[in-house]
Amino acid sequence: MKVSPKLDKSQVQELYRQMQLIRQFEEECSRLYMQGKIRGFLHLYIGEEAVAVGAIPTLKPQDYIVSHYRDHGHALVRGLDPRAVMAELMGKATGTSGGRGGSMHLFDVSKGFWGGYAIVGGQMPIAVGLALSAKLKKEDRVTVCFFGDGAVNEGEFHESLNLAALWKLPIVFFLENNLYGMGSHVDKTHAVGRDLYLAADPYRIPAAQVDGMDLLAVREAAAEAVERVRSGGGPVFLEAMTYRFRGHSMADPSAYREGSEVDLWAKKDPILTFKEKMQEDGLLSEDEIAEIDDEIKEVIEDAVRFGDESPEPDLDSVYEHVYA
Amino acid sequence: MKVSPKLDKSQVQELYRQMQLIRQFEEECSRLYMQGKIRGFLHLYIGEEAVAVGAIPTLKPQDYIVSHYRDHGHALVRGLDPRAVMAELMGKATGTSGGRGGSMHLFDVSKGFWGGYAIVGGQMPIAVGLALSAKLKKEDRVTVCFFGDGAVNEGEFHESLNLAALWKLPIVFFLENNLYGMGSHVDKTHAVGRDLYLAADPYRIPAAQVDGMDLLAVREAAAEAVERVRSGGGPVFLEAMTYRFRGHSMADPSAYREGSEVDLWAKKDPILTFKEKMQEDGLLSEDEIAEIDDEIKEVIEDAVRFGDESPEPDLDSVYEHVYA
Amino acid sequence: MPEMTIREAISKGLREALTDDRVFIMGEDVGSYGGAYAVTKGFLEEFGPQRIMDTPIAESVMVGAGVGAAMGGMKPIVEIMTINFMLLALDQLVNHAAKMRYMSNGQIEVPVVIRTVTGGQLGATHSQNFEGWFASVPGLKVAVPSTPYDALGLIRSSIKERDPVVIAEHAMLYGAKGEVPDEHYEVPFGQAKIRREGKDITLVAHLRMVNVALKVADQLAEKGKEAEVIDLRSLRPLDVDTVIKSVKKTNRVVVIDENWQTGGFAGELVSSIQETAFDHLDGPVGRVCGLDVPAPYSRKLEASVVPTPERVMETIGQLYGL
Amino acid sequence: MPEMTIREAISKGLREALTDDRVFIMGEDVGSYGGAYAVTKGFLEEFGPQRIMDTPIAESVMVGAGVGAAMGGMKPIVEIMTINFMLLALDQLVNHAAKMRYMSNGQIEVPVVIRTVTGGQLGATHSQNFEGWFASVPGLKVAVPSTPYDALGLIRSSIKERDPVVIAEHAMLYGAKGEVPDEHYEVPFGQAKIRREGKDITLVAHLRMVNVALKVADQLAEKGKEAEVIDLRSLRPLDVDTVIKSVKKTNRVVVIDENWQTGGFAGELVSSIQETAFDHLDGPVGRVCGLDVPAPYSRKLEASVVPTPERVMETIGQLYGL
Ligand SMILES: Cc1ncc(C[n+]2csc(CCOP(=O)(O)OP(=O)(O)O)c2C)c(N)n1
Ligand SMILES: Cc1ncc(C[n+]2csc(CCOP(=O)(O)OP(=O)(O)O)c2C)c(N)n1
Ligand SMILES: [Mg+2]
Ligand SMILES: [Mg+2]
Repeated sequence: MKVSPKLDKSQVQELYRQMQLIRQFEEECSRLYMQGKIRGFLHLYIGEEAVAVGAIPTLKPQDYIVSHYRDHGHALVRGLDPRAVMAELMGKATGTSGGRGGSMHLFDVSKGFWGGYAIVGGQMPIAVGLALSAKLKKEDRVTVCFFGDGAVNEGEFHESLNLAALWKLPIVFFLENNLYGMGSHVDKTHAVGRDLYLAADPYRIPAAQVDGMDLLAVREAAAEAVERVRSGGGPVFLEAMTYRFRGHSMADPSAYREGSEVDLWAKKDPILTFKEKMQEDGLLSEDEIAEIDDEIKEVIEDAVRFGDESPEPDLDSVYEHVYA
Repeated sequence: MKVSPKLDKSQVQELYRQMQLIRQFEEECSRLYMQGKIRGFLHLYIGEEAVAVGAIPTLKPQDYIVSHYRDHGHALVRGLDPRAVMAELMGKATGTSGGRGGSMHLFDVSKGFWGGYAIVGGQMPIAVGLALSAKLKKEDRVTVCFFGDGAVNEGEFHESLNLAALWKLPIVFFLENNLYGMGSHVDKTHAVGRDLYLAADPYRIPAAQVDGMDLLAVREAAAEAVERVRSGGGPVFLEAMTYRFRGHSMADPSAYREGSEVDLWAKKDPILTFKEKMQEDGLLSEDEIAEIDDEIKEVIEDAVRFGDESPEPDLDSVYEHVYA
Repeated sequence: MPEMTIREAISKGLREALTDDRVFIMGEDVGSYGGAYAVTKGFLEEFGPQRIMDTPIAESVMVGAGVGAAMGGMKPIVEIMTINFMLLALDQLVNHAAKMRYMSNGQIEVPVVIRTVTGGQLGATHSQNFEGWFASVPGLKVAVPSTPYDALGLIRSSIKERDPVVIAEHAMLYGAKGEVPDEHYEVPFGQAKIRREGKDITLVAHLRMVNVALKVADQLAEKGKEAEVIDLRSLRPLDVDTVIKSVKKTNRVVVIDENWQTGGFAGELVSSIQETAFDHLDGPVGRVCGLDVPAPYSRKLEASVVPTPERVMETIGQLYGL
Repeated sequence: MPEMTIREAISKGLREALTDDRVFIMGEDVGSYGGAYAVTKGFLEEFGPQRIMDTPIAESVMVGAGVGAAMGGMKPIVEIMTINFMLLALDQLVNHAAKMRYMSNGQIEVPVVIRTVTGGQLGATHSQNFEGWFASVPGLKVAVPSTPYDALGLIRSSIKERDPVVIAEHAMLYGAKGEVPDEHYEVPFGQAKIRREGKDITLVAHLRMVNVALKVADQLAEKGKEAEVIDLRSLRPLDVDTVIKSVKKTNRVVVIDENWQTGGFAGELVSSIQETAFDHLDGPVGRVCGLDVPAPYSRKLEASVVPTPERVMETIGQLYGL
C-alpha cells in the first residue's frame, strides 16, 4: 500500500518523531524505575504508540482527551512538556501535577488533556460528562476517551455508551485492545470475544475496528470518526487492535503470554514498520531518522535532568488543593 | 389461534386461578394500603400477571427464582402462602420474613424463591451467583431472574450477562418490559429502543421477545428457554412485552402516560383475554370461573384475616438475624 | 415572613439556580415525573428538556457525567433518587470527584452538586444514612438541611461552591414547614446553628434528629433543665467550634445520629469534643444512634431502631443524672 | 516454629480452605497471573480452573456472584484486587450481602469471604482504607490481620463463618515475616491481641499501624515508659473489652489509624473508650490518623500523610506529657 497522499514529508517526520519520543521516553522511564527514581505504578505504552500518534493529531486544539493509567503516550502526543511529565513521574514540584498525581494521573487542562485515570472504566462517565458540557455549551469540541479492553467489562462502560448514544454526545470511544487486561485474555473476559467493537452494537453507535499497529490506518479511521462526531452525528466507537510489548506494569514479568505470541507482535512494531514503509516511499531518509533520534535523545536527557534537578514539593503544601 | 393442545382443562383452570389470585390479592393490597394497614412501598403487578403465570409454572420445584421489588406475583405463583405474604405486607411476625422484609423483600427459600430485591439491577449478580452454585454443584437447577426494563440501564445488567455468558451458567434472564421505569419511557432510557432483547446480543446470549399479555405465548417461550438452559446450553434471555395498569407504586398517579395508551393496553388485559379465549375453546366455563373467583375471594379474605390477627414482631427480636 | 415546606424551599433554590445557564438538573425521573419526591415538579415545563434532563437508571454515569460536565465548565445538579443508590456511584464520587482538584494540582475544579435523599422508613435497602461516609472523604462537602430556611440557604451556597457538594435531604422532612424570608440570604457551609439555647446540656444533631433533640429539650424543660440544641447543617466542613463553645458552657453533651452507631459519624463528633473540651466535661460524651441492624420493615420494629426522645432522655439520665 | 510471610500465611490458609470442595476462589487475575499480590500463585495449576476462577474486570458482579453462590450453598472466596475498587461493588456488599439474613428473617445465609487489599502507597486512587466503612455496616464482619499468625488464623475462622466477611490485607505487609506454628489454631473474630504489655499508656491500632505503635513503644521505653500495644485484628466484631481493660490500667490511650481522621473508624474507638472508661482517663483519648487529604503521589508528601511514630509521640506528649 502506498502512503496516503495527504501526508507530506514534514508530517511523516513529525509522526515518526512522536512515536519515537514515546518509545524512548518510556525506555528511559523503565531505567529510572529500576534506579528507584520513579516509583509506584508505572504502565508502559511501548508497542502501542501508533494508536496515540495515529489518533491524537487528528484532533483540534480545543478538543478534549481523556485517558487511562497508561497515559504517557497520549500526554506526550498531545504536547505535554516532556520535562513536566518526567518531573511528575519523579514526584517533583515541577511536574504536571506538582508531584501530586504521578504516572497514572497526568493532566494538562490548558491542552485539553483531562487526565489519566486509574480506576478501570472510571474515566468513561467523566468523558461523557465532558462531551455533555461541550454539547450544552454549543462548543465545537470532540472528546476522545481512551480505554482498554478490560474496561469493556465494567458496568460503567455500558452506562457510558448508553448515555452518550441517547444524548448524541460528541465523543469518540477509543478502545485500545491489546488483548489483555493484566494477565487476562479478552477471550476469557468478554463473551463477544476479541472483536470488542461489536459490543457497541446495542447502543446503535457506529463502530469499527482498525489495525492499531499501523499508524496510517489508525490515523485514517480516527480522522473519519472525529469528523463524523464533530459534524454532530453523535458518538463513534473505534477499536484499535494493538499489543503491549512489556508487562502490564513494571511489576509484571508477563508470564501469561506465549513467547511466540510476543514475537509475532514484535514483528508488527509500529515504529519499525512505519519507518520502513516511509523509507520505501521516500518520505523518510536515514539521515532524517538519525537527526530525529538524536533530537529525541536530547529532549529526554533534558527532561531527566530537569526532573532530577527539580525540587520535591514543599511539605507545607500537603493541604493545598483539597478544596478551592 | 387455537389453544396449545398440551393444556388440559385442569391446567387452564389453574392458570386462570393463578392470574386471578394475583389480581385480586393486589386489589386487596391496594385497599389495605389506603386503610393504612400496609405501608411503605407497594408496587402492584396488576396487568402483568401473564408473565409470572406463564413463566413460573414451567419450572421444576428445585429451580430458583429471583425477583425484583414488584414481586407479589412471582411469589404467589411459586406457591408462597398468601397468608404469609399478606402478613408480611402488614409487617406481622407471621409474614414470610417475620415482618422484617416487607413488600419488596419476599422470600421463601424452601420453595426456591430467593427473594424480591429493591435495588434496580441489584438482583442480577446475585441470580448469576445462584446459577453458578448450581453449576458448580452439578445440580439440575435453572435460575430465573426477573427484572424490569429499567434494570437494563444499570451497569450490573452488563456485568451479569457477560459473566453468565462466559461461564455458560444455567440462567434465564427474564425481562418484564412494561415500557416504563417509573415515569421514564424505554425509548428515552436505552439507545436500542423498546426491543431490549437486542441488548443481549453482544453477550452471545440467545434472546427472544414475546407478547407478555398472552399467557400461552409466554408459557411456550418460557418452557423452551428453561428447557434449553436446563440442557446445558448456557443462559437465555427472554423479553416479555407487558404493561402495568397502575402507577409505579401506590404513590404514583401515573400522570406521564397518555390515557389512550393506558386504554389500549387495558384491552389486552391478560386475564380477560385468556378467559375469553379459553371460553371460546371450551376449556373454561362461566361456572368454573365463578367457582374459582369465589375460592380466591375466600383465600384472600382468609389471608387478610390471618394478617390482621397476627401479632407484630416482638420488640426484643430486633437484633435477631443480623448475624448467625 | 412567608412559610413554606422544605420541598418548596429546595424547589425555590433550584429555580433560582437555573437562572444561571450553566446550571442544569439531571437525574432519574426529574423531568416528566417531577422527581420521586416531587421537588422538581413542573420544572420540565418551565425550563425545558435542555435544562431538566431525565436519565436512564444508571447512577454511576449520572454522577460521572455530572463530574465531567462540571469539569467542562457547567454547574450540574444531579439528583440521585435516594442515598441507598449512591452506593452504585461511589467510584465516581469518591475515586474521582473528590480527588480531581488534588490530583491535578488545582488545574481542575468539579463544581457539581449532588442532591440525594437520606433516611426514610422503607425497609432495609431504602432507609440508610450514608451522609457520614461522604463527609469522611477529603474533597467533598456535605450539607444536611433540617429546615426550609437552611435548605434554601444551603442550596444557594452549594451553587456557588467550586467543589463537589452532596446535599442529603431527609425523606421524612420534605413536608416540614418553616419561615423563609423574602430577602436574599445564604447559609454558608461549616456554620452550625443553635436551634435552642440552654446552659445545662448540649444536644448535637442533624436532619431529622434535630427534631428529636428539640423534643428532648422540651422534656428537659419540664424538669427545669435547659438544653442547647445544635443543628450541624453541614457535616463537612464541620463546625466543631460552635459545639465546643456550647459544651464549655453546659459541660454535658449528647450526639444524636439516625445512622448505625458503630463506626458512624457520631464518633467524629464525640472524638472532637472530648479532644478539645475534655476538662469541661462532667461525664463522657453520649451517643444516641440508630440501632446496629438493617432497617426492619415492621413499623413497630422500625420505630425502635431510630433514636427517640425517650432513648435520648435515658442516656442523659444515665450519663449525667439529669 | 517455622517463619513465613503474611503472603505465605494467607496462601496456606487458602490452600487449606480449598480442601473443602464448596470453596472456590474467584477474582481478577487470581488464576494464570497468580493474583496481583501473588497470593494465589500456583493455585490454578494446583486446583484447576473449576476452583480458581479468573473473572472479567467487573467488581459488582464478582461480589454479587459470590453472594449468590454463597446463598446457593457454596463457600466462595472473592478477591477484589484492592479496596479502592470495592467502591464499585458496594451495592452488592452493603445493600445485599449484609442484609440478606435479616431481610429473610434468617432463611438465607451468605457465607462469602471477600479478600481485598487496603492501604498502600500508590497515589490518590490506590491508597485508600475503607475497611472502617465496611465495619460500620451491620451484617458484615471485617478482619484486619497484621501478622502471618493472625492472617492464617483469621482466614481459618473466616472460612467457618456463616456471615459475609471482608478480609482487608495490607498492601505493605505482605512481605512481613513471623512465626506460624505447625499445629492447627484459629484466631477468632472479635478478639484483640495485646502485642506488647505496658502500664503507662495504651496504643490501639490495626494492620500497618500496629508496627507504628510498636515503634512508639520502643521510643517510650527509652524514656522509661511502658506502652501497651493492642492489635484489633478484627474491626467488626470489635473487641472493646480488651481495650477498656487496658485503659483502666494505663489511664492513657491513643488510637492510631492510617485512614483519614475525619469520620474515620478511629472515632468509634475513641467514643467507646470514653463512654466506658471516662473516669479512668488522665486526659482525652488521642487520635493519630492519616491526614485529611487524597494520597499524594510524591514520596515526600505521602510519607507526611501516613501516621508516623514521631506524630504519635508528639500527640502523646501533648495529651499526657509522657
Ligand atoms: C475498577 C478497577 N479494577 C481493577 C483494577 C486493577 N487493574 C489495573 S489495570 C487492569 C487491567 C486493565 O486492562 P485494560 O483495560 O485492557 O488496559 P491495559 O492495561 O491493557 O492497557 C486492572 C485489572 C483497576 N485499576 N480498577
Ligand atoms: C439502583 C436504583 N436506582 C433507582 C431506584 C428507584 N427505582 C425503583 S423502581 C424504579 C424503576 C424501575 O423500573 P423497571 O426496572 O422498568 O421496573 P418496573 O417498575 O417497571 O417493574 C426506580 C428508578 C432503585 N430502586 N434502585
Ligand atoms: Mg488491555
Ligand atoms: Mg418497567
